[in-house]
Amino acid sequence: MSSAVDGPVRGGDAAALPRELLVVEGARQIRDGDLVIVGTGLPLLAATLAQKTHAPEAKLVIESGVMFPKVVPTPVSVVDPRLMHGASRHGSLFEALGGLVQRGLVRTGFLGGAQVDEYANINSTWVPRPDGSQVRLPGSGGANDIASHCEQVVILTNHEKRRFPARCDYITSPGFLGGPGERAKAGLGRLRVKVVTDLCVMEAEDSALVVTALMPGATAEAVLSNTGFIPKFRESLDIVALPDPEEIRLLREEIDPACVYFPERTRP
Amino acid sequence: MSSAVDGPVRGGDAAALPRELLVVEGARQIRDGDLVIVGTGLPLLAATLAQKTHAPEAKLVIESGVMFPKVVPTPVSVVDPRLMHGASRHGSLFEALGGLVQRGLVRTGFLGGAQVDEYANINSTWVPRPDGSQVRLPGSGGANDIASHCEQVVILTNHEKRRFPARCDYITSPGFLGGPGERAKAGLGRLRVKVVTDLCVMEAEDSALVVTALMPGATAEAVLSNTGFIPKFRESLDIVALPDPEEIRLLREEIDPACVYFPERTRP
Amino acid sequence: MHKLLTATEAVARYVEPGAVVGMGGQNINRCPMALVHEVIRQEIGQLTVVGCNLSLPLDMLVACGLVARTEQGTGNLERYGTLFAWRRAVERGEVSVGDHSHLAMATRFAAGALGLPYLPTRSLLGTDLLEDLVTAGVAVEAVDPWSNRPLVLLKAMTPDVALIHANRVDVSGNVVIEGVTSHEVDMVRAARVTIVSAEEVLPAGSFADRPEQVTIPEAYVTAVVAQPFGAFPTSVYRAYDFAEPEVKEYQALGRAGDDELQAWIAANLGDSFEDHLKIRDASGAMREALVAQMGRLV
Amino acid sequence: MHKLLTATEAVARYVEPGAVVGMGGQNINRCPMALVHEVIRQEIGQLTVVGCNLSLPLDMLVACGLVARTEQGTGNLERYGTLFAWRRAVERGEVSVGDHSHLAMATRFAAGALGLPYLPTRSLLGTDLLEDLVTAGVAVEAVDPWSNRPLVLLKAMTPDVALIHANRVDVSGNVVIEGVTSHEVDMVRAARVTIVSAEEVLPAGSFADRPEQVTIPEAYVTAVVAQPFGAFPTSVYRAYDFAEPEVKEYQALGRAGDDELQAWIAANLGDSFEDHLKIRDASGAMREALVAQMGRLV
Repeated sequence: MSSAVDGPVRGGDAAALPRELLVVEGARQIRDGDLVIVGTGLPLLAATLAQKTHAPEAKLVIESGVMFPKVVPTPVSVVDPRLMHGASRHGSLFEALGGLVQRGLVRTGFLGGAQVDEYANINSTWVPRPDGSQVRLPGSGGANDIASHCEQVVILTNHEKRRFPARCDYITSPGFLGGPGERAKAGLGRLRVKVVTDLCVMEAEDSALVVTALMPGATAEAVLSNTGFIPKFRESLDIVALPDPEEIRLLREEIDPACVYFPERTRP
Repeated sequence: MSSAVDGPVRGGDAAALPRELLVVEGARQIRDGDLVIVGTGLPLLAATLAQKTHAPEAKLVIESGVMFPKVVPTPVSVVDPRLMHGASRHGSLFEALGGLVQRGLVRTGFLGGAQVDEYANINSTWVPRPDGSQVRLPGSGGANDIASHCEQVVILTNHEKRRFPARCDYITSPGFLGGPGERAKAGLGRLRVKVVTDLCVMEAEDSALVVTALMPGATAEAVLSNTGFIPKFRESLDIVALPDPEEIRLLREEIDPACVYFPERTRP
Repeated sequence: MHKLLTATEAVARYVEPGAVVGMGGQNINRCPMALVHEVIRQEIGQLTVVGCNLSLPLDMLVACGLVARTEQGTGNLERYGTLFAWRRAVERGEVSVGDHSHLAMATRFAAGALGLPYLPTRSLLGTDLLEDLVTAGVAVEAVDPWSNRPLVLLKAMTPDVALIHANRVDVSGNVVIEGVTSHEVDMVRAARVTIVSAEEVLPAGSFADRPEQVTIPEAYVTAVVAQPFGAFPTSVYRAYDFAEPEVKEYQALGRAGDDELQAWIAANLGDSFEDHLKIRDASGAMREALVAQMGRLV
Repeated sequence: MHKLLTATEAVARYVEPGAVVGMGGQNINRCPMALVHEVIRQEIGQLTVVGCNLSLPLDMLVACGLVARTEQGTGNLERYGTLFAWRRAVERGEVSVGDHSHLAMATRFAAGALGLPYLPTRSLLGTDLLEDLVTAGVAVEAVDPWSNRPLVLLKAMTPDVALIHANRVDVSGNVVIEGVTSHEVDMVRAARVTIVSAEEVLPAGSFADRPEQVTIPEAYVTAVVAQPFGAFPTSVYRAYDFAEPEVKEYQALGRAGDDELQAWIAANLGDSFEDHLKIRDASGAMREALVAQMGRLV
């Protein structure tokens, strides 16, 4: 995996790593009081960071059936005991994905995927090898359910060309399918998508992804050359705000102190 | 309510009351190992008697969500704490009626009703007054579900003409609907029905009710004159066996010692 | 978030005239009497009351003229007889009724709980019950595309507000119910708003060491009300038995007529549920006996 | 009824070649390792393995050539990577796959649990996932008759035999699971036969004073197997943490190739699960540490 912006990014007093900035920008997508469904990895770090900063009343839902846990660093699985601690309820997948997500009570979901296409569709099922054979991926899990029922989907990912094809080789989880209006036609509700990469932020709402902000130090050219389609750029491009030192401190000291998800970070 | 056979019936050493015989004959319909769904009243007494005699492995299911309780005398409601005691699980209506009854795991159900017609359909919703207005009854409860999904339905009732019309004024719970084949046509599974009254036993399986046995001391004439349709009689009519003294003792001393369901019985 | 309100506040804020009210409890167990008394005190009317078995609290609401419609599996008190006020109001055509089987009601709540427009059932087939539900627009006859066998689709039931009484709740709204839960969990999950009264209200996080034992998580609970004996005269499993003499007294009045019921309710409602409990059981001896009675059963 | 058997007896009696096996557990939690080891020991093959997330036990079965098909939501070990044996077998076309979303699988189990031919979902719409499920004959596109909006009907999934591992079970088959239950409760209720292994097997009636806390009642359980650390190297909530070094070692071998995996399994399987535990953790120190680790988390 290559990252177009490799070095540390200066933010307040601390030098934020590119992937730390991804997490911080992810956290900013969570509104106080939101129910948020996350797996593990950077999305969980982002959601935990949001709870510790601007969204103390944001609540986590984990697809395995955990509702509203108090996360102990650092869970590596949706059934990790560190992710079951202090919860409101330990229930079932059906309760979490049916009773909360499909029921429409979970506003925001974080997703990943091998491919995210121009219309924000996600592929996590299989991708082709150069020789035409298939690479088998893990599959949907709760991703299809989250993309079908949440109001807002946030995707945190490295910005690589192969990750952003014009069209997914397989649509596991629906963004806007073939284009505007298709989601409604398929019977799906409204959705906003925000893709946060180490280069930029892209957004879509019943549309193709539009670049709305650049990461500090990133350029439009870098975005274009690392994207498999030609994204529109919003006229007034924002620059993603740097983390403040407290956010970096929280991430490093409280949220992932053992660097489980930051092998590139060595603790002092 | 009138009963065609009023006095005590001599059985072994004890004089069984007609309604006690009803309960004993009801108990005989339960096979060891059966799951049995019952409400309160005589059916519960019958099921408890079966457990204490020939069917120690018969298990009770209560529609409120109680599975496999150890009954404490004498419950008056499906949510009576006396009916929740020592259970395998306290769950929900959906678990009991969906997860066990509709799932096909409960072989036998006991039902009552204001009307039972020639094809064993049951009405517990409303009946007409002589002036044509309606008497509102309690409604189906779990009865429709039990009659739809159990293999065997047992009805314990007084034998009165108004209770046995040719056709129910309203079909709340399905027996054989309009006649042979109609149950399958409606999408319902196979069913055997046994009606036990103070006069006789009637049975049906994709057919009209047929009198197969008489209560001790009862006559075919009494059955005919207290039934709103003309039932067939099986060629070789059985006489219902009298309870043995132990059954009567269990009923009186252990199962309903306070005569909650036997106001006509005064304890010695 | 702290959700503790008084019954007066919770009902005033969340129960509106004309609302579809999901009724907790069943027969003589865990009926939300304190909350329903408050609805009566505030005279919130034109209600549609829905549940599986509807019993005492429904009959009181009907006796007070606050109910326009019911949708249920049964309306009765089992051994203690029919619901007399409801029966009369239905027979007079003042209260309309949607009759279901208990599984049918549970299925409609489950559909709402899962965010689905309907769920199928194999109950109801072939009966007048089905015909009436189809006419009422809440059931559709369909065919299983795999077997071509008939089944029934039942429209989701999503109450405007659910009222339940529980053993315990924390101030965030995590509910612990002991004994059976009848139709309540899915009803609450399907409802837009839920008010939970409980014997005990505990600090936030009180159940966080045993989250499996939380019957209904806070995600579904809007307001929490503290009311010991809040289900009286019905029972709360492991806390107190139901008060048979009270149920019998109510039923005797119900049998006598609507005027008798209304007079009794007016004389006994009091200014608060605590007040009501004092009117019915000034010394507390009855409640003590019910607690002792339950103690012998569990 | 007393249902206690050895793992050997239970698997021999109830897992047949070609069976549809409902797999308990998820990722690194409460996988039925002892029961799956026994399936491997008895070389019961041509299995269709179904679950929501399939992880370590599936991969071992695949590595041993015992799996013909899987139906699942995901096949992976999250942070510890893909299931290498499964992935290779799928890519070679040796194992066929039915891909679902997790809610779709949970919905299929729920349909089976309720005795229904199907349940609807509003997931899957518009995707290739749906197209493939329609082609496979387990999904049908339909329309909500009330709103005319599209939805998906999913065929009931009713495993021939479900395998789960639990914290506790009594000899009658009443199961107590701590922590999340993933898809397991409905899968068990849908299955024709269920084998439960547990950390502790208790006398009949052990949970009868708190029946609300029984996760799965005996009505659904066919056989009970006593096996402490029966989920090792995956975790059992409140009992022991998962063994990360064991998972990593397995995954390193998985990445290396099928031969490496098979050699490891052959060398470590032992004659019984107790034997296996001794091979992996002769002194018991690892297990002690996992217990201590969990103790610090709950």
